[in-house]
Amino acid sequence: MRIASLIRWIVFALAAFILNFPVIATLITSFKSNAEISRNPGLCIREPTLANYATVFDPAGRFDVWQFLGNSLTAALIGTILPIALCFPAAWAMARRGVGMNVLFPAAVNLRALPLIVFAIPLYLMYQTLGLLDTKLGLGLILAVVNIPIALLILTNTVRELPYELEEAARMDGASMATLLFRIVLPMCRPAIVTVFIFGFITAWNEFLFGLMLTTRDAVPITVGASFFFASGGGGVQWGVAAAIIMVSAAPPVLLGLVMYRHIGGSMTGGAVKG
Amino acid sequence: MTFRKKMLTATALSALMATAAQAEVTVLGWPGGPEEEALRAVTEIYNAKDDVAEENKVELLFFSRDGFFDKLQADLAAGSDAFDVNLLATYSIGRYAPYMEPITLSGEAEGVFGDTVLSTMQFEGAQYGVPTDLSMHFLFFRSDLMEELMGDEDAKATYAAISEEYLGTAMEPVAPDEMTWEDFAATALYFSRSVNPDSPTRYGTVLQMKNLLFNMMVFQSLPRAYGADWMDADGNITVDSEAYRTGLEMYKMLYDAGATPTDSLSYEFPEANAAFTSGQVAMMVQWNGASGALTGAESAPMTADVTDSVAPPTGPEGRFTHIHGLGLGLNKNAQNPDGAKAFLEWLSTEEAAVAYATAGGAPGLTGTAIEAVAEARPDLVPLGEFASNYGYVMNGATGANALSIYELQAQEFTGYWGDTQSLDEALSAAEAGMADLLK
Amino acid sequence: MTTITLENIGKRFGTTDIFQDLSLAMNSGEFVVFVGPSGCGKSTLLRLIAGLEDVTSGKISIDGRDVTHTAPHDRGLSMVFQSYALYPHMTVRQNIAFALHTEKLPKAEIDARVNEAARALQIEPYLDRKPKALSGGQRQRVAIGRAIVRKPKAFLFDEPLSNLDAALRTETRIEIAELHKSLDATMLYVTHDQVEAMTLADRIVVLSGGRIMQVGTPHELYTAPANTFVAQFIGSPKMNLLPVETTARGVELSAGKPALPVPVRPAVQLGVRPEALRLVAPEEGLLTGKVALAEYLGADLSVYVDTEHAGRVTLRGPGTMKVRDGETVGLTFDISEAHLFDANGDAIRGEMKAAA
Amino acid sequence: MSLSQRSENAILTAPLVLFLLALLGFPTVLDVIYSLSDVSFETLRAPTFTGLDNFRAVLADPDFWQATWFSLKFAVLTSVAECVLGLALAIYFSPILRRAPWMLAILIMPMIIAPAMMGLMYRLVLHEFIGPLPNYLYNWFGVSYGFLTAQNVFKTIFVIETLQWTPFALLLFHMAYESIPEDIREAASVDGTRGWRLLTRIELPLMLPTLGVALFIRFIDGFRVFDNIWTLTGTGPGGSTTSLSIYIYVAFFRSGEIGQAIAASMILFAAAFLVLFVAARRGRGKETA
Repeated sequence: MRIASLIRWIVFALAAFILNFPVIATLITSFKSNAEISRNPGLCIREPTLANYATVFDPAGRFDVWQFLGNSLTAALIGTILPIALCFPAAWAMARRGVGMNVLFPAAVNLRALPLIVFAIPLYLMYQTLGLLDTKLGLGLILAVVNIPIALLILTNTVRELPYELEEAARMDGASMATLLFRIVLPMCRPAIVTVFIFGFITAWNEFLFGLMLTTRDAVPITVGASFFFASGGGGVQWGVAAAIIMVSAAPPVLLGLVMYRHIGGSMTGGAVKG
Repeated sequence: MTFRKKMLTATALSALMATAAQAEVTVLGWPGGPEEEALRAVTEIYNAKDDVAEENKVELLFFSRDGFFDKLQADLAAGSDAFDVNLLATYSIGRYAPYMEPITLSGEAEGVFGDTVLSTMQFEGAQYGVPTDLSMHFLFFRSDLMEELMGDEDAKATYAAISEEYLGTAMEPVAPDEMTWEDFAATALYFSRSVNPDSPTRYGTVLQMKNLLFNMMVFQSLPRAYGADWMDADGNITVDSEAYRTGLEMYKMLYDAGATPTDSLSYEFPEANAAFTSGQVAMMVQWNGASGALTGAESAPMTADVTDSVAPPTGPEGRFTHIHGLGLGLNKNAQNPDGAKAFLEWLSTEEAAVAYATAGGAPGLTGTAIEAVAEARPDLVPLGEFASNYGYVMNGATGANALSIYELQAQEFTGYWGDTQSLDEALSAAEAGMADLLK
Repeated sequence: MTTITLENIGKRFGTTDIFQDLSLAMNSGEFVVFVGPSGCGKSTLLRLIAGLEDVTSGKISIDGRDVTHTAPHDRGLSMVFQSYALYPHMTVRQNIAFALHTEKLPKAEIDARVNEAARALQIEPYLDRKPKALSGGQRQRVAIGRAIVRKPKAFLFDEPLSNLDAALRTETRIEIAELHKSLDATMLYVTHDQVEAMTLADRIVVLSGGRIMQVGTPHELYTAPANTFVAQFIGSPKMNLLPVETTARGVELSAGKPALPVPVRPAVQLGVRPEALRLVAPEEGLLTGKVALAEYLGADLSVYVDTEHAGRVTLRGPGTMKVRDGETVGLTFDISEAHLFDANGDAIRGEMKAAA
Repeated sequence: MSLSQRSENAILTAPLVLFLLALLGFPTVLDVIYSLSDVSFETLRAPTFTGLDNFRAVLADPDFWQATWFSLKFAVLTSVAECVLGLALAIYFSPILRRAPWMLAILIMPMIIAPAMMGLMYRLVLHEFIGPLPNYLYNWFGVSYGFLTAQNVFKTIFVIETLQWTPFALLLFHMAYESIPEDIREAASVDGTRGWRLLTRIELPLMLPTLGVALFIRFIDGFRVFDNIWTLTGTGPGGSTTSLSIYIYVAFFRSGEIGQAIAASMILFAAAFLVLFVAARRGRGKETA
């Protein structure tokens, strides 16, 4: 029994290491000087340095990384909160009254399977007309489209799982539609909404293609900004700096995932115990 | 949606949005390299001038190199006015010309750049841009290793044996500046451990073979030295030629023999530089833009001191380097065309060109201009020299579809190198595609 | 003080008719229990009255006012749900006060009412807890509290005790009965448990397959079931139904035994409750059989007898009674205790005077 | 249904409908027009109608079929590998995860990283001279393994994709496994069902619906893969890593064959819709069964 458990822990450590290997390797590289990277490509660091991060955040540097981060934050928040706001009432109507289950629901959910590149050029033309190009709002709106399928799916399923009697009780208590939705159903959907928010935020933050296409200067998100540091074809890539900016770009969603994980995990196990 | 509603929505939305920067003259430059640094430097000078009005000051804009041309094309085609002045390159002029306005250069321009360089920014007889940088290829090599090879009799014997085995004739090592492509191949093999276990380096060279258009430009100079061209005078596609076959087969032979890293099929500029600066590669053909990265003590601590460069190797038809210019031109939808024109005109003066060169750019200069920068930038002297002596542009490489042709070649040629198709298949596919694109 | 009347109610789900043409009147202050096996439509009936479901046809009135198309809340009823349906994200106090808030009552009034209900139900200590932190019985009280504070015209209970354990169920049942007395309110109560129905109800409505089988006081249902369904549904162990033949002599249980009086309609079944049967010597019995099993219940003894003519028959006697397994016994009963049913299962009543 | 409920339904769903129409309605119309037109970047605003030519061209293009085959193969192999691995790990690690739930966070980290960044990371990690992995391979075993040669590149991106998304499957299976009621396991163990038999006869059948969901989602995402392959190998030697999404992107931006690119995406959309429709039907069928 002891040995089996020991082996299990070893396998676990190994799996964790292999799954996270690229992250670990990049993290280590980000603490190496250029000289050390070319001399010592291994996983140990002889002279750790923060110089790469200093370069990334250098206020006099070529790019304003804080602005990229701010853009990503704003756009990702719009792209996460908006779908929740739009999908929650619709999800209730779908789950409880079957509204739009024939067309709207499948159409919206199937968006997930569609490569959204398809809409790139027409969207570009439309954004230009509306003055949405290179704005955080514009980027946020398209990120919202990206997140709608998962938001709608999760919220619809969640509402369907809620005990219907609670809503009947609320109707007996004289709750209006708005009260019912926002005072009764919404609070009970909170774990699901947190889940949607976290998944959505991570997806929005990590989105690359639309950031590349629809922003130029004012609204460039960090994933695209990071690729600026990865410029190729010209003066040479500084691999250490590139590694550092990748880590900076990956840090917010990873931290969010790690911190909020407990929250999700708690609600999951809670649900399981209740059966 | 009626027009009025549309306007209302647009107004409402723009009111919602962050205040758009009141751009003066917005310039979209080539990011990430010495070109960017140089552009920043001259912009500072320009903006400090007394006679430049506040609303004509220049603001710079950069985005990623990854997909740069794709995005620029989409922006231009959609009629973007996010920038007044944008980057253009010799091989993309044809593609971008419909969305740009020809410009007038300063009177000094001809004396500063010379006709050859100015012509890299011309399309159908009109001047579309100010040439800022000249891009070509150098042969970068490890002078220490080359000297050692030239002075060691045992090494020469090994060299002869290797060249006999792989190239059919016993050869003697020659200095890099006198190399033919055959010598290049023999030297690359000699310095590869898979061929010569005693080699001081793991690989003789590093070829950039990723399926990417820029890599095709690096490759072109090899077949060109054997007389390759895209079209003959009558407009027939001539890619299926002995010259291309020789070049393609040489790459393949080197790759299969292990003279270039196993993963070269996924290598582009940064990977190749990283390989070279690790000290495990004896030589490579690379863009002149890599000079700084390969010879800087900071970026190449192990090899900077012993790295030298010459023009690419020679062949039966001569010595060639693929050449193209980068420049800046005027967007048709510019919001401030007059301010942009003024800036572009100034950019073509000697004052600007010298400042640009001094700040790290790589303009092709002649006359008094090159004399003025010769001390600060000795590497620019051979650049101009190389450009006029060895520079070439393939017949058809400034057409609207030049980029697509490079894409196509990249697709087919890498397929041959990667063993997913035969040489004949690759060439006939390239020929068919090119015929379509060059119509 | 509220009367509720249903007139010709019909309800259809898809193509399935749950009710057709159902009418019922509930009097002011009355405790009415809907009882029946699962699927009989009793919960649906309650929900129609509550307004949670729309009727397909017919009319519902409360105190003479037509509420057929009135929203649930405006019918002035409150309901206690099977699962209690407490809002999990609100404290007990918020749960109880929720309806009062939607009515926009003044805060002082809300507090007063909540406190009053809490005191009455002895849930004051838990007012600031969430439902999750309460036991089943406590949740049940909160659910009732939520119903009380609204001072409704009538209370609707949907199997409110089914989630409680046996001891708590009895206790709460008594509390509900006391509540009814103290509030003097009209209460409609759905259950499948006949003990709850018998103990709580002023009147019981027995439902089966969407039809009302009988409406009456517990005593009426027990002593004068209208049909075999009610006869067997009410009472435990359930009433024995014995096959009979109606001849000119009267109703005969089996050949050679004395016949019972002649009913006005031919009877095919005779019902007799287990407690009405008596054990006698085999030759004296109207029926004879062998004892299959005797269950000792303390005060009572249930004896299962396999008879020759009527199959298995159950008898209930005092716990002191002595029988042996396998013993042959005779069974008899007073004629006045017998119920006769015709071929449709309907009771034949009051016409058994002419004895042969 | 009463009128008020109808208008309520309209109010509830209108924001979503209007938003989707506003953001995707116009682009869709334009896409339909483009797919039926001869259009290039020069003629974006004035396409000429050519009927179904674009669709014909796409269906006749061997590269399209190669990309389709690539995507299909990639999606099937990765989704199966991810689910098998995720399922095995979820069950094998369940004692650990039950005792220390936060350990799960370590395992699911890869799926939180942007796939585009993941591709960039592997460019560094797999590089022969600056990447740790080839470095150790060479120093310890004297091997220069070409991870991205034409012969190995598929295996490599298969492994990369699998490593990034196995955690997704693992997470789903972990949740499903933990939600199996304990009394079912107890009942089984009273019956003398334990270990492997418990797993195959009791637990796995109970997790079957989750397996379906996980396979399906991973299949969809594998089929439309773009970011990580794009940043790592682009189209690959001889186009060997061209997924359908990459094919569309290249046709669109690189080759300027806009009509053809959009026609290809329409075909993809139709295929996806069909698959989802069938899946939804079957799902619904099961629910009612």
